Amino acid sequence: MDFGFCLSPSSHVKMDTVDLTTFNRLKETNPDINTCIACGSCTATCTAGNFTEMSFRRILLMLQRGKEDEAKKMIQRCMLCGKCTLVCPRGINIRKILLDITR
Amino acid sequence: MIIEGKQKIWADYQKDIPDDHYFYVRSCIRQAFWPGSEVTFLDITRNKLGKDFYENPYHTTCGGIAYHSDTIPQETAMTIIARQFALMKESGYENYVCSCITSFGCYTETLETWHEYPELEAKIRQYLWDSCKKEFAKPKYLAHASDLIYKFRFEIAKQMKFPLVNVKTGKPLKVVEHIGCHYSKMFPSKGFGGAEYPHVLVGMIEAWGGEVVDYPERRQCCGFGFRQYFVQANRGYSESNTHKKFESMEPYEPDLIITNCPGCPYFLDRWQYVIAEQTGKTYGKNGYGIPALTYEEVAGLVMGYDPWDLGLQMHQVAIEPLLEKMGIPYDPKKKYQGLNGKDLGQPMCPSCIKSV
Amino acid sequence: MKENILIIGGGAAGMEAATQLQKMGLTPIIVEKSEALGGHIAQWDRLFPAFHPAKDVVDQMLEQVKGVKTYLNTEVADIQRDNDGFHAILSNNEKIDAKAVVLATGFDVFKAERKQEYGYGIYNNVMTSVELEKFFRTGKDARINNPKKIGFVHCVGARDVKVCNTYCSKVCCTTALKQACEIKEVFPDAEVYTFYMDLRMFGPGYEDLYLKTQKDFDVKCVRGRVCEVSEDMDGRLVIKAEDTLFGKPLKMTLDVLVLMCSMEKNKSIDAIQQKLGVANNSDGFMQIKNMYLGMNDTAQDGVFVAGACTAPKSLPDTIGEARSVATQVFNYINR
Amino acid sequence: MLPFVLGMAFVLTYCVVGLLRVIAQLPKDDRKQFWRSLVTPKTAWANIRDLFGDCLFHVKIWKRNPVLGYMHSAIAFGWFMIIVIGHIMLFTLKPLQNVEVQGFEGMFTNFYYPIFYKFFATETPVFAFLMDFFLLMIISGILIAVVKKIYSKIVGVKRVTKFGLADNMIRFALWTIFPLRLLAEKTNIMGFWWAYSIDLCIFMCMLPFTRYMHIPTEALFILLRHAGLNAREPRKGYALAQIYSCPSCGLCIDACPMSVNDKNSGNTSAYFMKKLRNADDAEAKRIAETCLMCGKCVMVCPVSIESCDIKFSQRAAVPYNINSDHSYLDVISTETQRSGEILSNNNKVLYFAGCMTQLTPKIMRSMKQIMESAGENYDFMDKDGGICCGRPMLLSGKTAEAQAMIAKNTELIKKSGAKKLVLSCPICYKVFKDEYHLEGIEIQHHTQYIDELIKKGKLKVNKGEVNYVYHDPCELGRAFGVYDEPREVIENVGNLKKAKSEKELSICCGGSLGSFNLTQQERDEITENSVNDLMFNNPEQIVTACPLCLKTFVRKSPVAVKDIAEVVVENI
Repeated sequence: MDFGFCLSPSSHVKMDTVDLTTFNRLKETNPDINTCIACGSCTATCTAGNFTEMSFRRILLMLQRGKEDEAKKMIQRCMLCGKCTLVCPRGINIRKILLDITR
Repeated sequence: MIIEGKQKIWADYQKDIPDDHYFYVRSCIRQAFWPGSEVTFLDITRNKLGKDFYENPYHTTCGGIAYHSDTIPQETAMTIIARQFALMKESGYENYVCSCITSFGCYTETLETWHEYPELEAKIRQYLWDSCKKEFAKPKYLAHASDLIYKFRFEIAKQMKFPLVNVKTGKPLKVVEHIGCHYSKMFPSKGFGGAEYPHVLVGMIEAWGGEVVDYPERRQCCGFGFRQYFVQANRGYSESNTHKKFESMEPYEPDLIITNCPGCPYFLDRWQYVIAEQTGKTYGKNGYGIPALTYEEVAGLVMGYDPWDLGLQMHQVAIEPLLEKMGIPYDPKKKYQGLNGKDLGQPMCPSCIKSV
Repeated sequence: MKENILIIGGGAAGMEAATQLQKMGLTPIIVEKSEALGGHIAQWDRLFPAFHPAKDVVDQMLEQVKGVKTYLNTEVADIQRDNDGFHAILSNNEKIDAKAVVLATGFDVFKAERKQEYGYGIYNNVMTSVELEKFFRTGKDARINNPKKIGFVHCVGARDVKVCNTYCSKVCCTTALKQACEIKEVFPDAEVYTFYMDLRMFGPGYEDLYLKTQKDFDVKCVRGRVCEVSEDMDGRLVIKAEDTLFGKPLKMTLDVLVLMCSMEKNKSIDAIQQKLGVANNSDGFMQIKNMYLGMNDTAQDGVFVAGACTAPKSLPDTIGEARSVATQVFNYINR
Repeated sequence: MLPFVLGMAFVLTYCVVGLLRVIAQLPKDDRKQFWRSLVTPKTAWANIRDLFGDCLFHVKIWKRNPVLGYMHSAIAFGWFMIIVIGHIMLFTLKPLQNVEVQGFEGMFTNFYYPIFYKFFATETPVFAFLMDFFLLMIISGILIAVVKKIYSKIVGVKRVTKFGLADNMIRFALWTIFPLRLLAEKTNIMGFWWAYSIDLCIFMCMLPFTRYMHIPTEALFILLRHAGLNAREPRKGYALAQIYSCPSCGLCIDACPMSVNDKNSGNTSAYFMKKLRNADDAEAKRIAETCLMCGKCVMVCPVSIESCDIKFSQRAAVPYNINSDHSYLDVISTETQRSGEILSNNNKVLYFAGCMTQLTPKIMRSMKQIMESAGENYDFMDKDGGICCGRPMLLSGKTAEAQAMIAKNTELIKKSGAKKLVLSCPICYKVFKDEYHLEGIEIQHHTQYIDELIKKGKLKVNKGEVNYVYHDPCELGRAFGVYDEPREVIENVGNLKKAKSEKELSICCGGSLGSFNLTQQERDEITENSVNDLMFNNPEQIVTACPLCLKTFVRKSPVAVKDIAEVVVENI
């Protein structure tokens, strides 16, 4: 029966069931992935971010919150220019991680 | 769960209200949704317990629905409320009890606002005089009708015929309690038991032999939300709230939901039908739903009122399995007969959830 | 002539102030309401940021304070002031005359049950940071049963108008990370989450601790305050918080939830404080004369303050204040 | 003498099959280009020159390290000469004094006659002298090799390639061939002759599976190289020829900036080629992505193996499971255009700062000042943040993905009406030179541009007293040989001190975008080493011509680090 409305999906991130395979795989080869302090420098300097929503900080979070597809969609914008890596105050090898996500 | 922790909080959140002489005001929508409830309340308090509950035919809506839908300004809502209080005073009462949780929230909010902003109170006093020529008054005590049933729960238990016990197994029924958001979430001190672990319905369940189910989404709103159910396109949000609650309570296999708000039992009841139609899922056993009753209906049931006199046929979710568990006799033929014996007509049979 | 200095409180501040005053040739007298010196720090297992055993520090302080006259299980029942100085009557009816009073009454731990939504005292597996510290010391706590997921909530009873505490309790952030590392040491396979609003790593080595927490201990820091806790059928805790960096609400099931309780002023001293004429700030802590140069002075000459009775403080802060209060008292006596 | 024949037959077959395989694997157009190159006089001459120069006389090793050059020539050239003279003796001094062939006659015997000929017993003085001379030469070469194996620093090599069992075995086999031969001839004990023959067989049979395969392959590689081919796949065709041509000599190990940390010397080209040869995909991939791509190994390679190109193709071979979407670039044309109206003036200079320069705004400011001072009609292309040049994408092996950026920048540049494009970033410079098609627009690095401005007299500078040292950015120096212009500019404004390693031997700053895997700490080690090299003559300031080098050096330099544009501005 069509009621003219339907159940809306929950906006909650259900941490108990989030699939962390990709994030854990990345963590093995890039242990520095854990050390992000969410300062947003990477996003602020991002060449692609000048024109799009591209944000490495968010990509990391997306992977930890089960939004791998969104993360990969965001990476499509990346030009791999490496500015993010240069500005990261925690010295995270961001360019490498971005590249590893695509594999 | 450490029950002593809860008991400590319950002891901290007890409010002082008298047990007699109340000016009773009705709810706008409950009379339509659950026509038996308010009648039962008055019958129990007046006739079974011998209390003085006065009802003035000139009382109106509290304005809450319009207020929460942003269609009238706060001053208007407050003036309506001031008129209600004036009626109470005129009728010679100083204790005010309302049947509706939204109203209870509005009254509490209004009284607290007047307390904090006396200039606003003065303004409303003027508005009331200008519009109705009535004398401004404030109740000495404000209560919600469920507060009184809570207060009388042991007296009701004394007259109890059918406790909240499964007659076949002898085990207490598992009861989910659902508190209307505006009961104590805004002003925790105004509700029995506070905001996080309200005792008002828990007390009734325990007094009448049931077992309380505390499940993870207990605090979650039923989804009534004025803005949500008024607009058809938004009703999905409303339904989703209810859905979330049922998903959370399902593993506990509750026999019954008891509520103290006009909207909650309505949505907890009707959305079960909608969810069943949309997803094919029912939350009771054998294709039935979980009955969501008002506290007056439950009080009436345990005291031995006829289920159909209580208006239980107004529930979408079939009540019969519960009646059978509690061992309450009922006449299936009378389910859809009016008080005058005339056939009320039967609702269309839903495709998923069992209605009989 | 040796002058008596009454020190109320035998915690870190009281002990250190007494040690220094004694070295200066004055006669400090400590009145401690509990059965032992040491205060809160004696209940602690290890100290941030370097996981130094608290016992080491306490033992050293106890050693130094050995010669100081100390009353245990004693409170100041009454105190009067005249031109000769202060005249205190203790709860054991002894009388003490002193030239100056040092209030080193410290703090109380916020009562976690006041944040009802966290269900402390209601849900089996909600505990406080103090209780976790006890677990580290004793290895025993019925709530900790090989947990797989552990959560820490920061700012419990701090930065929260709902409990009337608007201040930051200063040490809880660092303590939370320290404890997160420690619980990972005990249960290396457990997932540990901390729910913070800001991570205030204000001291030397604290930021390194943060990095260590992330890198070596794989502790997951989530920015967002836990707002609701409930229990599921298995007695595990279902928590709700918003990941404010991600902009979405989170829901997860935990085995243990640790509440990082804030410091509140020790209210048991209120009556004496009133008699001495020392007022409180809006945040409930004792009022000092001046935040910069008068942090040990009160509105009353001869009444001095040190340590966490004036604001939440770390141990090094407290020791520093205790040493500076000694100088202030010395100067006051020799004025 | 069966073992020798077997060995020889095996190695010849293997080489022929290998040759056919390499040629078959070449893409069609490459193959055509190859055939054509063989008959083109210019390349044919280069072929002949290098075949003799490299394969026989080892000119490049001599240039690089005379001791090693001698060692290598002694063994290889000495052996070659013994074979040649042996054959001459064979044809001139019959009957033979062969130990074995009595009783065996026929065509095969001719083949191995000289091998077992008692050369050293000859009585013809010329031959006797020559044979003794070359044998001595070989033995001396072997002696050096043994010494190098034991203590490499004596011959000026800090690190040598570490070999596996097979490589060590064949090396031992090589070392023992001539001593055995000598023993056999002197004692004439049959056992030694057998040992000698078996040794030869072992050497031949193992040859295809070890680094000594470079002996036959190098010739083919020289031909392919001169044909102007590019490695397109990491282990096929041209790349395969290069893989087998790598002698694992290890000269690149010391040259590699990563070797400053011994742990990382395993990431050098010698090992990369070895991993490819051994089909160790995972390691080859890892090394390819660790490399800084500074090109120094290519520069020092005695065989001229283009290992960076092979690393590129290796990177490209890793799948990129993302459909890059740079369609957002389409809409930004007007955005970037706002910084400059289209001018018809033909002298217009367009300056492209690039991503890295955005992080070093002082370079941009200096460029602006220089152009102002010189009275140039200029425009900044990415004043408000432009798009990437595409080089980093290319460096990741994503050729197709880089095209989106290249196309967009090309469009913007062409629209601007500029006649000259100036870049202050060598990373950009490389891609603009190599991949962009900007016909009619001159592309200059700012070192060249400033040099030109000074030479034309447009920019007047004062010579200051500061002692500078100049660091050659990899992608400007080794890639394009731009060594002189920056030095001339610096000499115009101050004193230029020499670094320890200059020009094509300059050491990468460590910040290169070429590497993905290096950690900050590993990069810092490289930077420190590079800074130390620059500080050799105690300069007062380090001058770079690359924003990335600048940012990198600043981390570790004891003295001020400046871009060339900055020091010019300071001296206007």
